[in-house]
Amino acid sequence: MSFITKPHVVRVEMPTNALGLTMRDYEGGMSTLCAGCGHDSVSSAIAQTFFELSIPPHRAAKMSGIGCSSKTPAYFLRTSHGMNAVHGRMPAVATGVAAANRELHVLGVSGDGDSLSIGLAHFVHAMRRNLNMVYILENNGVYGLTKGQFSASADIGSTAKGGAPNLQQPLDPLQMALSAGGTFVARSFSGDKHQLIPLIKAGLEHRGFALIDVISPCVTFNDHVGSTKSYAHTRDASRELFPTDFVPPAEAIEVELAPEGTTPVKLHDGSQILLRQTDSGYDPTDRGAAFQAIVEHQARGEILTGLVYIDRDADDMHASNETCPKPLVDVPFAELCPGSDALERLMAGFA
Amino acid sequence: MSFITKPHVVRVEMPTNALGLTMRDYEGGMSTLCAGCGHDSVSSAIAQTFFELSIPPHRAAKMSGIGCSSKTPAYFLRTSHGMNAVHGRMPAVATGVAAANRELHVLGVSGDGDSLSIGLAHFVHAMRRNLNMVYILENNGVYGLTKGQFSASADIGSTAKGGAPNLQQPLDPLQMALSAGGTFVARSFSGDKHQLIPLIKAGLEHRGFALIDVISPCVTFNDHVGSTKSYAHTRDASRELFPTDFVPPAEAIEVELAPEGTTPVKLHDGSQILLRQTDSGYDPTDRGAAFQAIVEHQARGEILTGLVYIDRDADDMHASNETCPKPLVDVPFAELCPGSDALERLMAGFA
Amino acid sequence: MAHARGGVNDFTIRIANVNGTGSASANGLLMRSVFRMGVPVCGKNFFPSNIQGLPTWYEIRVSDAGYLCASGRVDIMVAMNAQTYDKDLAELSAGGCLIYDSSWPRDKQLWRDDIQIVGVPLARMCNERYADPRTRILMKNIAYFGVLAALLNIDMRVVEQLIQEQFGERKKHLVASNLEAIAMGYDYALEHLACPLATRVEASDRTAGHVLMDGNTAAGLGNVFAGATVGAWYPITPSTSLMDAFGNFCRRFRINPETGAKNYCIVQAEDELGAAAIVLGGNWGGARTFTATSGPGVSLMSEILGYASFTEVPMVLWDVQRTGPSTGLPTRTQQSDLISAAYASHGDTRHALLFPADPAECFEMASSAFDAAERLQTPVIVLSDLDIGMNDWMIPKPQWDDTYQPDRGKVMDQAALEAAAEFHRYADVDGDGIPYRSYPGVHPKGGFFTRGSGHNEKAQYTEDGGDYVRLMERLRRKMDGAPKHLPAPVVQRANHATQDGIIAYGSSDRAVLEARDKLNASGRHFNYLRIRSFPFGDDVQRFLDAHERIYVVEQNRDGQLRTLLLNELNVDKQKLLPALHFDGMPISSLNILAAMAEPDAREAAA
Amino acid sequence: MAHARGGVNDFTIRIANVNGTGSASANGLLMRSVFRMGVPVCGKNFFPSNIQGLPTWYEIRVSDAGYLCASGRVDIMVAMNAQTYDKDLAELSAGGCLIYDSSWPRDKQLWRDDIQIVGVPLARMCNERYADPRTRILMKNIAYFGVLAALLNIDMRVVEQLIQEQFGERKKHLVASNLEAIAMGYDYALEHLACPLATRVEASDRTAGHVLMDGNTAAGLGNVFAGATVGAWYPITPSTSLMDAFGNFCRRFRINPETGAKNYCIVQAEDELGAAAIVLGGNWGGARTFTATSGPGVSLMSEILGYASFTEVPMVLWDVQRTGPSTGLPTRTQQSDLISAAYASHGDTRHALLFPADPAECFEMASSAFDAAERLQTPVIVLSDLDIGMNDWMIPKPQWDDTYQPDRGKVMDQAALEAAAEFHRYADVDGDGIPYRSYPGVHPKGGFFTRGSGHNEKAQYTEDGGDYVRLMERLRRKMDGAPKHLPAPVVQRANHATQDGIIAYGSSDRAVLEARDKLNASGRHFNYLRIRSFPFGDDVQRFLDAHERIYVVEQNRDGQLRTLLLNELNVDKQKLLPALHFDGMPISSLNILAAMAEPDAREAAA
Ligand SMILES: Cc1ncc(C[n+]2csc(CCOP(=O)(O)OP(=O)(O)O)c2C)c(N)n1
Ligand SMILES: Cc1ncc(C[n+]2csc(CCOP(=O)(O)OP(=O)(O)O)c2C)c(N)n1
Ligand code: SF4
Ligand code: SF4
Ligand SMILES: [Mg+2]
Ligand SMILES: [Mg+2]
Repeated sequence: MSFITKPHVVRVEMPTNALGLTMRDYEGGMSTLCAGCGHDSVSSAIAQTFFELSIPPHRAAKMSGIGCSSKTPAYFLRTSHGMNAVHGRMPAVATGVAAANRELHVLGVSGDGDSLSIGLAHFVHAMRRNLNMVYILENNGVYGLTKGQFSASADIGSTAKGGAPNLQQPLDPLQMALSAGGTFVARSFSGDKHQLIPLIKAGLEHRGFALIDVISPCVTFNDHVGSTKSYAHTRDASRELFPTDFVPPAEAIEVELAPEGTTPVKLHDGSQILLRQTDSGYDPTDRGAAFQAIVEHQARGEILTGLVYIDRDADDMHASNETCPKPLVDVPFAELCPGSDALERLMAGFA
Repeated sequence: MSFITKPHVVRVEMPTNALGLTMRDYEGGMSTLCAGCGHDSVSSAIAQTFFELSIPPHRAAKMSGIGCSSKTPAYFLRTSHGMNAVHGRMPAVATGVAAANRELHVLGVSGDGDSLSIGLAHFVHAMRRNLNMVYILENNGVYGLTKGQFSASADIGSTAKGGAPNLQQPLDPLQMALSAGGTFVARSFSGDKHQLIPLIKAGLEHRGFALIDVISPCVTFNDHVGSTKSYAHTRDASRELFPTDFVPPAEAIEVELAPEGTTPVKLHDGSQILLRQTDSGYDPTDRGAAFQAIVEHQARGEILTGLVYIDRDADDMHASNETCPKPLVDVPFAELCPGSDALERLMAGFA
Repeated sequence: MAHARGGVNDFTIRIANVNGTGSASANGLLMRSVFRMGVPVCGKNFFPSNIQGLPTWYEIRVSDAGYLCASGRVDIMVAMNAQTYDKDLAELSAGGCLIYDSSWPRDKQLWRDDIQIVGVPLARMCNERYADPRTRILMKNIAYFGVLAALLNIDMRVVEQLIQEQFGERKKHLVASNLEAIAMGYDYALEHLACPLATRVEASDRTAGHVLMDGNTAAGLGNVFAGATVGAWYPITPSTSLMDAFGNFCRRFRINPETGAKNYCIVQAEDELGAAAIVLGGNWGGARTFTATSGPGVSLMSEILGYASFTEVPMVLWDVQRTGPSTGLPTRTQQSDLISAAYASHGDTRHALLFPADPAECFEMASSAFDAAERLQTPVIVLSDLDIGMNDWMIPKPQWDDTYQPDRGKVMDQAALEAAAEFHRYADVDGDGIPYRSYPGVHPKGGFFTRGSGHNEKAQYTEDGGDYVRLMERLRRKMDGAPKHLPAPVVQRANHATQDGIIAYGSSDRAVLEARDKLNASGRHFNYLRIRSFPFGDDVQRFLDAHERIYVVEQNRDGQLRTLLLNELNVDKQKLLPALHFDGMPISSLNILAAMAEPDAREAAA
Repeated sequence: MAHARGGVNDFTIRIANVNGTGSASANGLLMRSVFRMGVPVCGKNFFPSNIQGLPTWYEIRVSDAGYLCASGRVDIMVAMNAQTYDKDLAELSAGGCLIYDSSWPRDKQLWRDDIQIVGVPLARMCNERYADPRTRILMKNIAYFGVLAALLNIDMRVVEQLIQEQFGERKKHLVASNLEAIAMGYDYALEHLACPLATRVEASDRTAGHVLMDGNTAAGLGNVFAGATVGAWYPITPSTSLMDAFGNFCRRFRINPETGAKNYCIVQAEDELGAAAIVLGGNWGGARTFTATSGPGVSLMSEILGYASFTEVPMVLWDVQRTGPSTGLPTRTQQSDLISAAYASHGDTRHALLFPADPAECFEMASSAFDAAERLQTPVIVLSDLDIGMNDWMIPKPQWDDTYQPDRGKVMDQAALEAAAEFHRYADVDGDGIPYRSYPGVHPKGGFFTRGSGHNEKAQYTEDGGDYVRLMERLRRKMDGAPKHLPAPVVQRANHATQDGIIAYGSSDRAVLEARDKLNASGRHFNYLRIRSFPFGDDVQRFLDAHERIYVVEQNRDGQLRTLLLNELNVDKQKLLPALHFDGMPISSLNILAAMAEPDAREAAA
C-alpha cells in the first residue's frame, strides 16, 4: 500500500496530484487486449503510480518489445514518448535512450516471450549494466499474441489449453536476475495493486535496474485449470515475502523512526521502502539467500512475491561511466567538438 | 583422477585403448593459439578423455562458435566431424545435430564471449532443453580473438592489460546454469587435468546438458597481476568442492560399495562419479544450496570448482519428446512417408 | 466502384464480424456448403493483429468459372459488426445486398439507395432463445449462417451432413443445438424475406477431385511426405500454422502406435537465429530439417543463411510473407522478401528460392525444396505468403507418387567412404561445382571440419587469396547450374500471336489468369510466364527475349522480381513494366488491370 | 610477372614476419622515416586471423608520383619468416632485391638468379648482443630496420627524431637501446653491403601538409568532431579500432579536466543486435549515436535497420568491410556488403550509403553521415573497408571548419512545440516526404508512439491499406530526394573527349587513378566518376548517359555496385562492364588493368 494519502473527494471533481494533473492525464489509448487480460491491470497500476508520484508524463519514456504485453505502453501515459521496438531488443534500445538522456524515467514493459527467449541476452546484459530503469515483465507463461505457445517461464507440468504439459525447465526472471547481478529484484501479481504500486514506486526511485516480474494471466490462452499462471493458481500459490510500503522523500523524514516491525530501506532520493518484518529473519540484501528462498518456494509449488533482493550500492551505467550530470542530449555542440585548433595540434602527431 | 588404469608401457610403443587406437588418433591439427594459452591444455584433456573412454573419434561431433576457444575443435579428434559455426549460435546448431542423431557424442567448445554475450540465449535455452551434450566453456574473462576486451565473465575490479578495471557485474556460467535448470553444473581449471578429465568423462556419461566452465587463462591479454582470470590467481583462489573421480561402467560394478569417505553418484550407463566427502555436508543435488555455495565463495574472492550440482532424473530433449530410439537420420524414408493411400484417406476430410 | 454483377454461382460475399467471437466456424460452414454443392469457391480471412475484440472480415468468392482469387468486389455484405458498419456499407458494390442485424434501429442516413438492404433481428432472436451470454454470441453466428443459407439457396442436406461430420459422434449434442440455431435463421428468412436472392448458389459438379485447403496445412503435410524429421521454429504470424500443421500430421502419421515413439522432433527455438541454427545443425547431421518464419525472421536468419551457403549445408526455410517492412502489417499479405531472401547476408551471396502459387504447390514444393537443397547443398527458401498460407483455396486433390525417393544429393555413405581412397569435402569431382558431403558418425574417413572462414578443397583452413577465389568461383558456377534442379516456370501462351507478356509468381497467379481472360475478351493478348524458382533458367531468358513488352505483376512496392530479372538476366529495363499492388490485401484481377493501366511512372521512366 | 621498376623514390618493399613478434614498430618507423624525408608513402599490413605465431607481411610503397595504393609488385622483400620464405622469394618481382637472415644457411635451390640477394646475419648479431630471448626477438626487428635504413639511404637524423618522439621523456631509456640496435644493423650494412641500393629514398618535399593515418582512426576522430556522444559496439575485426579510436579521442577531448565527467558514453554491447538497438535508442533519445561493425554485424543488424527506416529514426553505422561471405577472410579486405546494406531487411527497404575513399573522407563523412541521417531521419551506413580502415594512408592534413553546425534536421524543440497548435509525427508538412520529429522529455505536445507496425500521420496504429500505401509512397519519395543531402560523386574528365568511362568507389580510387594514368599513357582515355553515396543522384545518371562503355571497378565477385546502378538507374546493361578484383588483397592498378582486359565473360554477356 502506498503512503501517499489520497485526497478525500466529496464532489465529482477528479482528484489532482501535485502537478495539478488528474488520472486522466496519465491514461492512454483504448486497450485492444482481451477483456480481463492481466496486462490491462498492470497498465492501470503504472498510470496510478506515475500519477501518485506526480511525475510529468512527458518526462517518461515508455519502452517495449513485441507482444500483447508490449502493446500496453500505448494504453497509459498518452503524452509520453513511447516505443514498440522489435521483438526482444527493448532492453538494448532502452540502453540507448538512457545513455542519451539520463534524466528520463525509463520504463520498460515486456513479456515473458519477449524477455526470456529472443531477448534474453539483452535483458540480462541490461541488468549487468545496471541500467537505470524500471523493467516490468508481464509474465503469463505463454506467447499471447501468437496464440498461446508455451513461453520459457512455463512451469514443468503446467498444461496448455489443449491439455499438453510443458516439459522444459522454466526460466524464472528472478533467478536470472540474481545470477546476472540484478540490483532490484521483485515479483508481484497483476491482480494485486496494493503490492504492485509500491514496488513500481520503489523501482522508479531505485538508481539502477529495477526488475518487477508481474504474473499477469492470459485469460484467453493460459487461465484454465492446470495452468500455473492462471488467476486462481497465482492467487492461491502466492506467498508475499513481506508487505512492502513506499514512503516518498518528504514523508520519509517524518518516519525516520520506522514503525515497529518494519525495516526501512533508503533509496537514492531519500525515499524509503518499508519492509514489514516477518519472523523469518530474511535479509533482502543477501543474494544467495534470496535464490534459496525462491527455489524453496518453487519446490513447494509456491510463488514468492515482494521485493526479494536489493543492492543500493551498485553504480548504475552512468555512474560507472562517470558521465556528466547533464543529459548528453543537452550538451551543446560547442562542448562536444574540439574545434580546428585542437585538430591542428593533434595532427602534429600524425605527420 | 581417472580410475581407468593406464597400461604400463615399458617399450617406446604408444599405449592403445580398448579400440586399439593410440593418443595420436585423438589428436588434431597444429594449434595456432598463443604459446601457453589455457585452451590448448583443455584440448589435450579432451583428447585424452576420449582416448581413455575408447570412444571412436568419428562418433563424436565437435561443435563450436567463434573465438580462440572455438577454434580448438580443429586441434583434437582429427577424424570427427567438426564445426566452427557462427559466433554465439553453437548451442542451437548443436541442438539440430543432436536432434538429427541422438547417438553422436556431441561436444561443444565455446568461450565466455561466445556463450555469455552474443550466444547467451542459445546457451541458456540449450540447458532448458537439457540437450544431451558436454558443453565446455573456456573461460578467460576476455575476448581473446578480438584482442582482449572484457567479456561478461570478467569480475568487478579485475583489470585489463592496460590497467582499467571492469565495472560491470560478472556473469557466472554456473549461476546462469543453476537459474536455467541446468542438470550438470561443474567448474574446473585448464591447469588441472586431474580434475578436468574425470569431469569431462562424467559429463559424457550424463544424459543431458553437462556444463563444464573451465577457467582457461589468456596468456596474451589476461594473465597479468590484477586479473582474476590469470593462472596465478586461479591457482590461488580455486577451492575444490570435493575431489571427483569417475568410474566406468565395468569397474563400477566392482566398486558397488563405494570406498569409505566417498559418495557414489550413478550415471545413466551404469558408470559412477565418486565424490570424496568433505565435512561440509554439501549436497550436490540441492540447487539452492549450490547457488549459495558459489555466491559465498565468490564473495570471499574464491572460485568454487568441481561438480557443483547434478540432477540425473531430468529428461533430456529426446526423452521429453519421446523420440524413437533410432537416430532420426537412420529412419528409412519408407517409415517417414505416409504414402498415397494415407494421403487419399486424409484428403476426405478436406473435401 | 464496379457494378455488382452478382448472380447464380458468381458472386462475392463478405461477412464483417469481431474477432474472438467464434464466427470462423459459421464462415467455414458456408464455404464448405457451397463446395459440397459442386460450386467452386474460396475463402479469405482478414483479421487484425490482436486476439479479441477488433474487426475481422471473411470473404467468400463463389465462381462457377473457377476464378478463385480476390474479386475486388462485394456482392453481399453481412454487416455483423456495428463498429465497421459505415465502412462495410460503403464497400458494398452497387446493386449488392446488405444484410444487417436489425435488432437495433440503424440511422437511415447510413443507408444507400443503390443497394438492397435486408434486416434480420439476429441479436433479438438469440437473446430470446438463449440465456447464457457466451451462447448468445456464438449462436448469433450460426443463426446468420441460417439466414444466408435460405437467401443463397444452400442445400440443407449438405449443411446437416457437414454439421454431423464436424461434431461427429463424440460431440453429438452439439449437432442438434447447431442445427436448431441454423433453423432459427433459416426459417426466419423463409418467412420474412424473399428467398432465394438472384445472387445465389445452384448445385453444380465442378468441385469433384478437389479439396479446400490452406497453404500452411499443405506445406506442413508436404514436409511430412518429404521425409522431414526435424522442425525448428519460433512463432510468428502468418507462419505459425505451418509448423502446427506439420506437428499435427506428425502426430497422426509418425508415432509408432505400439511404443508411442516419434519419428520426428519439433523444437520451439528461443528465437529465429536459434531456429535457423537448429536447421543448419539438423541438416548437417543428416536429417531433413526445416523452419517456417516470416519477414522479421528472414532478417534475423540472414547470417546463418550466409554461413550455410558458404559452407554448403542444405537448409529449407519457409517464408510465409506478410506486409513489410519491419513489423509492418503482420496480418496482411505481400510478396516483398524477394531481395532479402535472394541475396541474404553480407558478402557475395545468392540463394535458391521457390515460389508456390497455391496450396497445391506448397504440398509439392516441400519435397522439391529438400531435393534441391540437398542436391545443391545450399539453403532453399520457399516464398509463400499470408494469402496462400492462411486462406482457404480450392485445389486439385493432392496426389502422391509412391515411387518418389528423396534426392539426398551427393552423399558419401558408409560403403562409399569405406571404398574411397580419400574424401575431400569441397573438391569439385564432377565439374558441376557440387562437391560430395558426408554425415557425422558414419565413418572415420568421412570426418571433416566445417567453417565459415576460408577453406580449401580438403576443408582445411586457408587465408590464401587463390584458394578463396577458387572457392567463390566454384560456388558461383554451382548456383549458375541450379535452375535444372529447381521447378521450371510455367508458360501459358495466348491464342493469338503476341509480343506482349506477363510475368508473375506466387499468389498473384489466379488473379493474373482472370485478368488475362478479361484482357483477352477486350482483344489484348498476353503470353504468361509464371516464375517458380530462382536463380532463373534459360526459359526465363527466352521469354524475355521473345516479347516486346512485359508486365511484371508483383505484390510489393519496389518491383523486387523485376530487380532480380534485371540483375540476373539480359533484358532492356524499359520493356519490363512494373504492375504493382501492395496494400496488403490479396490481389484481384481489378488490381492488376488498374496497375497495368497506370504503370508506375517513376519506374517506367527509370 | 611484371619487371621490377625499383628506383629512387619509386618502389615497394614487403617485410615478411611472424605476428606477435613486435615487428609493427619497425615497419612503422620505416614508413614514417620516408614520410619525414618528404617522400610520399603508404603502408599496408597483411595479418592472419589469429594472435600469435602465424605469418604476417607489411608492405610499404614509396611513390614520388603519389600513387599511394597497392602496387602489385615487390621491389624489395625482407624475408624474416622462414615459414614463408619460398612464397616470399617467389613473389619478389624480377630485378628486385631479397634481404634475408643469413644466420642459418639457406638452400641454394631456393634462390633465383633474376634478383639480387642480400644476406644479413641478424639473428646471430642479436643473439650475440642480447641475452634475454624476448629482447632478441624484438631487437631483431629493430636491427633489420637499421639494415634497411642504410640500404635505402634513410636519413638517420629523421630516425633519431622519430625515436625520440615515440618514446618521449618518460621512456627515455628505450631511446638509447633502440638507437643502439638500429646502429648495429646500419653499421653492419654500411660495412658489408653496397649501400645505398639503386632502389632508394632521396629527400624531397612532397609530404608537406599531409599526415599518415588509418581510416578507423580518422573515423573515430570524425565522430568526435561530428558531436557523437554515444557509441555502441560489439568487437569485430576490422572495425574494432574505429570505436577504440573514438574512445581514445573522447578521453582526450571529452573529459572535463576538473570534474572528470565525460561528455560521452560508450557501451560495449552484448552483440550486434544489441549494438544496433542501442544506436536506435540513442538517436531516438536525441543523442548522435553510432556503431561500427563489419559484414556479420550488418547481417545481424538488418532487422533493426528495417525498423529504423520504417519508423524514421536516424542511425549511423560504419561497416568496415572484410572479405565475405560469412566469416570469410576476417583480416582481408573487400567491398561486398553493398547489396546487404542498401536493401537491408525484409520488405521494401532502401538505405542511404556513403563510400569514403580514404581516411580523409572517413574523417569528413563522419559529419556527413550524421547530417544526412538526421536530415532524412533514416539509417546511413558508411561503407569503409579493411584496407581503408586499418592501413596507413597519406592524406592531406584534415581541416575543421569552426562554423560547422550539425544539421539535426527537422526537430521540434521546446519552443516550437510550445508554439505549435499540434504536432503530427509523420505528417508530410513540407511536401518533401520528410516529417518533423521530437525528442522525448522535451514537451508534452511532443509525445508520440513509435512502432514498426502500421502507423498513420499521427503515429497512431493502423492496419488500413490506404494509410499503409500512403506511408510507403512517402518513404519512397523521401529516399528519392536523398541524393541532395548526400556527398555528390566526383567526376574527373579525361584530357581528350571520350565515350569511355570508369565508375569506382571507396578504396579502389587510388588504384583507378594510377590505372587511368597508365591507360592514358597508352592512348586510352577515360572519364572517371567516383560514387560517394547511394541512392544515386542525377549526376550519376548523366554520366551513364554520356558514355558508351563504362567499366565498373569493384572489389567483389558479383559486381554489386553494378547491380545497384542497373536497378536504380536507367542504363543498358551491356555498356556496364564489370572490372572485378576480390581475392581479399588491396586492389592495385595492375588488378584493374587485368580485369579490364578480361571482363568477366558471364557478366558481360548477361
Ligand atoms: C522477430 C519476431 N519474431 C516473432 C514475432 C512474433 N511474435 C509476436 S509477439 C510474440 C511473443 C510474445 O510473447 P510475450 O512477450 O510473452 O507477450 P504476450 O503476448 O504473452 O504478452 C512473438 C513470438 C515477431 N513479432 N518478431
Ligand atoms: C557476429 C560476429 N560478431 C563479432 C565477431 C568477432 N569476434 C570473433 S571472436 C569474438 C569473441 C570471442 O571471445 P570468446 O568467446 O571469449 O573467445 P576467446 O577468444 O576469448 O577464447 C568476437 C567478438 C564475429 N566473428 N562474429
Ligand atoms: S491473448 Fe492473452 S495476453 Fe494477449 S491480450 Fe488476450 S489475454 Fe492478454
Ligand atoms: S589471444 Fe589469448 S585466448 Fe587467444 S590464443 Fe592467445 S592466449 Fe589464447
Ligand atoms: Mg507472455
Ligand atoms: Mg574468452
